[in-house]
Amino acid sequence: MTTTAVQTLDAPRLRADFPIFEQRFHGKPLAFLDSAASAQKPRAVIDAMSTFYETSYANVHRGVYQLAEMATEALEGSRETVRGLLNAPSAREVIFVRNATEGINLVAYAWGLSNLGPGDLVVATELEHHSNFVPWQYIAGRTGAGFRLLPVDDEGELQLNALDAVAAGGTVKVVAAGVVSNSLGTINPVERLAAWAHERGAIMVADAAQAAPHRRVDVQALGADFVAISAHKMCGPSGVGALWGRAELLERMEPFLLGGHMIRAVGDERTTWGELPHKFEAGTAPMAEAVGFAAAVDYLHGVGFDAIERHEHELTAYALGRLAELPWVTAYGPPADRRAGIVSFNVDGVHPHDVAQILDFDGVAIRAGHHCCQPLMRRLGVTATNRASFYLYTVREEIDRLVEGLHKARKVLA
Amino acid sequence: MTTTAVQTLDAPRLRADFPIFEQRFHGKPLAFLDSAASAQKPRAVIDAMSTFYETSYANVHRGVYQLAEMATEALEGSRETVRGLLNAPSAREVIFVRNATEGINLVAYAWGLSNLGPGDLVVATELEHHSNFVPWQYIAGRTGAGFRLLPVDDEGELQLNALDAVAAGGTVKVVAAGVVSNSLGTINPVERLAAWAHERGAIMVADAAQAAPHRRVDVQALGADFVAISAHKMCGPSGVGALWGRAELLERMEPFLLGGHMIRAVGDERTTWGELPHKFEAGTAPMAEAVGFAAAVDYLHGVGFDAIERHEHELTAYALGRLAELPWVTAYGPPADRRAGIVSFNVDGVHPHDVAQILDFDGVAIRAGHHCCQPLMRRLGVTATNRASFYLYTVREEIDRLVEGLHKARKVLA
Amino acid sequence: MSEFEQLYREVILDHYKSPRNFGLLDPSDATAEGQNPLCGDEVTVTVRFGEGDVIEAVGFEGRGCAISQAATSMLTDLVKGRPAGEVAVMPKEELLEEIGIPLTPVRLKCALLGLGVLKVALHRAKGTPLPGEWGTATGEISLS
Amino acid sequence: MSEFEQLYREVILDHYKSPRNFGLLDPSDATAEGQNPLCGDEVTVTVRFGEGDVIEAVGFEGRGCAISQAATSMLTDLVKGRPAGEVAVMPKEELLEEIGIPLTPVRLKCALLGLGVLKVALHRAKGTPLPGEWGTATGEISLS
Ligand SMILES: Cc1ncc(COP(=O)(O)O)c(C=O)c1O
Ligand SMILES: Cc1ncc(COP(=O)(O)O)c(C=O)c1O
Repeated sequence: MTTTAVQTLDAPRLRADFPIFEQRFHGKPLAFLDSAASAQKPRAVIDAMSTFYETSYANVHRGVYQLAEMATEALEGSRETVRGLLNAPSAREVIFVRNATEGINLVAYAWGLSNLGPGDLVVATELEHHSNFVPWQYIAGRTGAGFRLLPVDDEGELQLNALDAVAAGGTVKVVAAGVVSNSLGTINPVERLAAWAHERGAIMVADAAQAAPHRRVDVQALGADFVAISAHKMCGPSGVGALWGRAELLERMEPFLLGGHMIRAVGDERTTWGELPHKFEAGTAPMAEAVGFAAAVDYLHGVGFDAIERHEHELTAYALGRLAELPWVTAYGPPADRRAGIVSFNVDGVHPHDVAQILDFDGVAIRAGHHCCQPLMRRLGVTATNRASFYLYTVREEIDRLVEGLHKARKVLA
Repeated sequence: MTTTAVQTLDAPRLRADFPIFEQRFHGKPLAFLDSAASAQKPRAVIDAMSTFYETSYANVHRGVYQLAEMATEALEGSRETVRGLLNAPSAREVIFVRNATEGINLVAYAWGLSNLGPGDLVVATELEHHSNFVPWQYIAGRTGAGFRLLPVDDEGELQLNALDAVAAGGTVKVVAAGVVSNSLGTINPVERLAAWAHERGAIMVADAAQAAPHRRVDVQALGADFVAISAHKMCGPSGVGALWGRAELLERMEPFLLGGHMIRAVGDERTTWGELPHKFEAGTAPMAEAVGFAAAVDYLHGVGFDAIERHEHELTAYALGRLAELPWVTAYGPPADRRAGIVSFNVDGVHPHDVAQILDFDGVAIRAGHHCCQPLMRRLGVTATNRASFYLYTVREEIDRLVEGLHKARKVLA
Repeated sequence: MSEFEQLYREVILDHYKSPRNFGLLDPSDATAEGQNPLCGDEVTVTVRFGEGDVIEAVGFEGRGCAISQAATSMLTDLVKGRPAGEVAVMPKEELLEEIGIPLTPVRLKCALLGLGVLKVALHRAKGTPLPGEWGTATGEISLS
Repeated sequence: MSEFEQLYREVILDHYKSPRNFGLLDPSDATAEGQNPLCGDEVTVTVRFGEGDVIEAVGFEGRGCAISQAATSMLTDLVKGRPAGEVAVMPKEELLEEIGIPLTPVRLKCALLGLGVLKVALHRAKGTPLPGEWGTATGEISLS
């Protein structure tokens, strides 16, 4: 970091930007501790989309009239904003998708179906979200390639020294790893995985869905070949995400979704594909959603990623400290300084569903379940955990309310 | 029809529901004659989404807390609304997708990759939008199946008597046809194509993207197996559409996109799939978009599909009449009583781009190009056409302004 | 009564902490197992029949939240001594009335997991109708 | 001047209605063909070289809108007598200045189609640099 002044944020003030907090739940102010599932939206994002529909809406790209030009500029301006967010070399490499899941599927299908076969290996991690796990398992299965898992240690950190053993007996073609674990908050050394992948001629697919809301994600610094994110986790709308891919790879790949807009010339016998990024964007784009996405990125830049990261670290350290005071609580994952703002834990003798339900009665929203990480749950020896996750609008008192609720859950149910 | 009173609509009054018309373009009121590309949005739709974000937003399905329950109810309530729109037997059969294009790709990949092979045939029509053409051509190519086209006659109507010849020498497995042509407005006899497909054990895939905005689409009456629509063409938001499919087929199919939410149990070796519709909805759903979609459907029901259809027929007949007065204009497609509110034409000696540009200077927005129908353009012997398309907010004077503009274009350029 | 007290009322807590008919029957005439994919809850149900298709004994095991465990416990009490054919078409409302607490769609899945699994066990042994759709609101219960 | 008169000013209409260097050269030293996939516009360009890599003659054919046809016509006038190496790196601004009308992103594609195709022809014959990215605003020009 080259900043001289320490960037900080004023969470109570930022909360005022988010209409959802004007409401009470069960008579209490909302302590929204489930941002890892999806973040709340500031008014600027909601309004950007309304304004787009009210003043600049038309189908993009092919229209000659002014309204279509305005809509096209809005969409392509948003692409440029997302390019900047990811520090991608070119906006041609930024593909709008519905969500990170679709982005990863795009790579698994369009790259995997043509490049994987018997004897090849896809290596994913035990920490992966199902969205960077099941597509690879499935496409590996379809193509006859092997599917292997890089294990984690007891703190939920990747065991890099197991890499060569995992790869034994096959040709590694894909390494798939999340930048930040959505269950444990673990920050993974994707740069090192990418280097290892590239030594073997494999591609590195980084799932940054959980990283991009909270930290700078620089695709060039990561060294990955593909990076997927979702807008809805970073104060943006549902229905849009982005896949970044290296132009050389995207250009050589077959397309994924076929249809309007992604073509060059459609023959009765054969069709040729359009240029990047259009080749991968079939049909009408999520236009208003892209505009909302860009508004969210602008909002986050306004707050500052360094400030967000620092704020979440403080909250995480505080939460882990408070949970450590409770001998009947088991917390999972690495220490605060090696994780993002996510805390997973269990209360002895109380099912997470009941914990979450009892917290809800006090207006505290957390997630309970497997967090789309069943392989990790098996590794931890549980079927489910409670997960509290923090964002720029989270304040310390919300963590105190969480801890209070845990006492209550234990009293009633354990 | 069993209605006794004739349903009519008051287009000038409805225009007031659409904020876009409050603006002037090139100093003129907006004559938006490009609804076939994408429709404008009433305030009710824009507000439904804003309200959702402001009051009920959270990630759906897995959350135990109240906000997540509210969001889930909003999403699933929207699914029920779309089920009603299509008269689908069950909401389990309604899958939210980004757009009609993705819906058709879902079928082409998930059904096609496992059920097509050498000796099999996919039959599409010469009228098809690229979105119901290129996916089939591509998947047929990947699987070794043949791809054949059902020709149209000079009026742009399907030549059903050519069906058996088209199918000669192969086993028809898929018939893919639009319900309404987006280029010519032709209303296709999908019921008869479906019967023909089913006689041969083939599936019928109906692209209703251009029909659903303008007419009742009853999937049971159509007799199709899959029906795809896009919200943005029917006053709904971008970023969402729906695929309806018969439960028996959906249940037997492999999934398409893989990831969070669509699973039952994720094993290190093998994963099992969730129940319908979840099996086909990987990752975070387009939640706010689904809410906007349902608001659009409610809005259209409020206006009345019979009234919309009648209104568009009147406009189409009027437009075709006015164009017929101009000997230097060639109009394509069937007579007004056999088409929806779409009119494609060319001005002798003037490229459609120039026509559209000159019209734009008078605030008249039409589309110029191949309308994602290059095969049809070849059949018509042109590279592009002008297309004016109408919707519930279109008024007669806009067609007069269109005709005025054509005179001007001819004067300057022909 | 607060919402909290309504949901976790005495009888629910009692069934949760001291479940009736807990443990699998061995031998048994019918068995089935199911999970709720939303949260990983699991229930296994075993049944022994008496004369005809009368349910003589039921035993269950599972991991899950208070609602799912208590509801399954209550269910076992409710169906003992009744014919399989009758239980197979038992409306979910009957069980929900017994549980007697207001449930949101997600918690409804928890409460009805055991009933679905039981109906599958009966179907396997006696060919009774399978449970229909359990509603699409929050994902289906998966059976295995 | 109205927007209309700006876009369709006299010189554009003149080049559109009487395009310079229209028709393909035969024989030619270099040729390329391109389409604008957004609207189906097509242009074919042929080039004959004089001494060294000097462009001695250019000929084109195409179907398209007034802007694309006029721009290609103007382009051919602009490049005759200049070395291929110089034309290959000619900034698009030079042509746009010659055209001299304000263009929206979509119409920009129309105006630049011919230039892109010419640069490909030069590349094929002389190994000069290919045109870079033409911007992603509205879809790329496709070359064949
Ligand atoms: C007949 C038809 N099919 C398919 C589509 C594709 O719709 P979308 O781009 O929303 O997927 C369109 C619209 O462009 C259409 O008119
Ligand atoms: C690490 C990670 N990857 C992928 C996803 C999937 O994101 P989406 O559902 O938006 O596709 C999530 C969010 O659930 C996530 O946390």
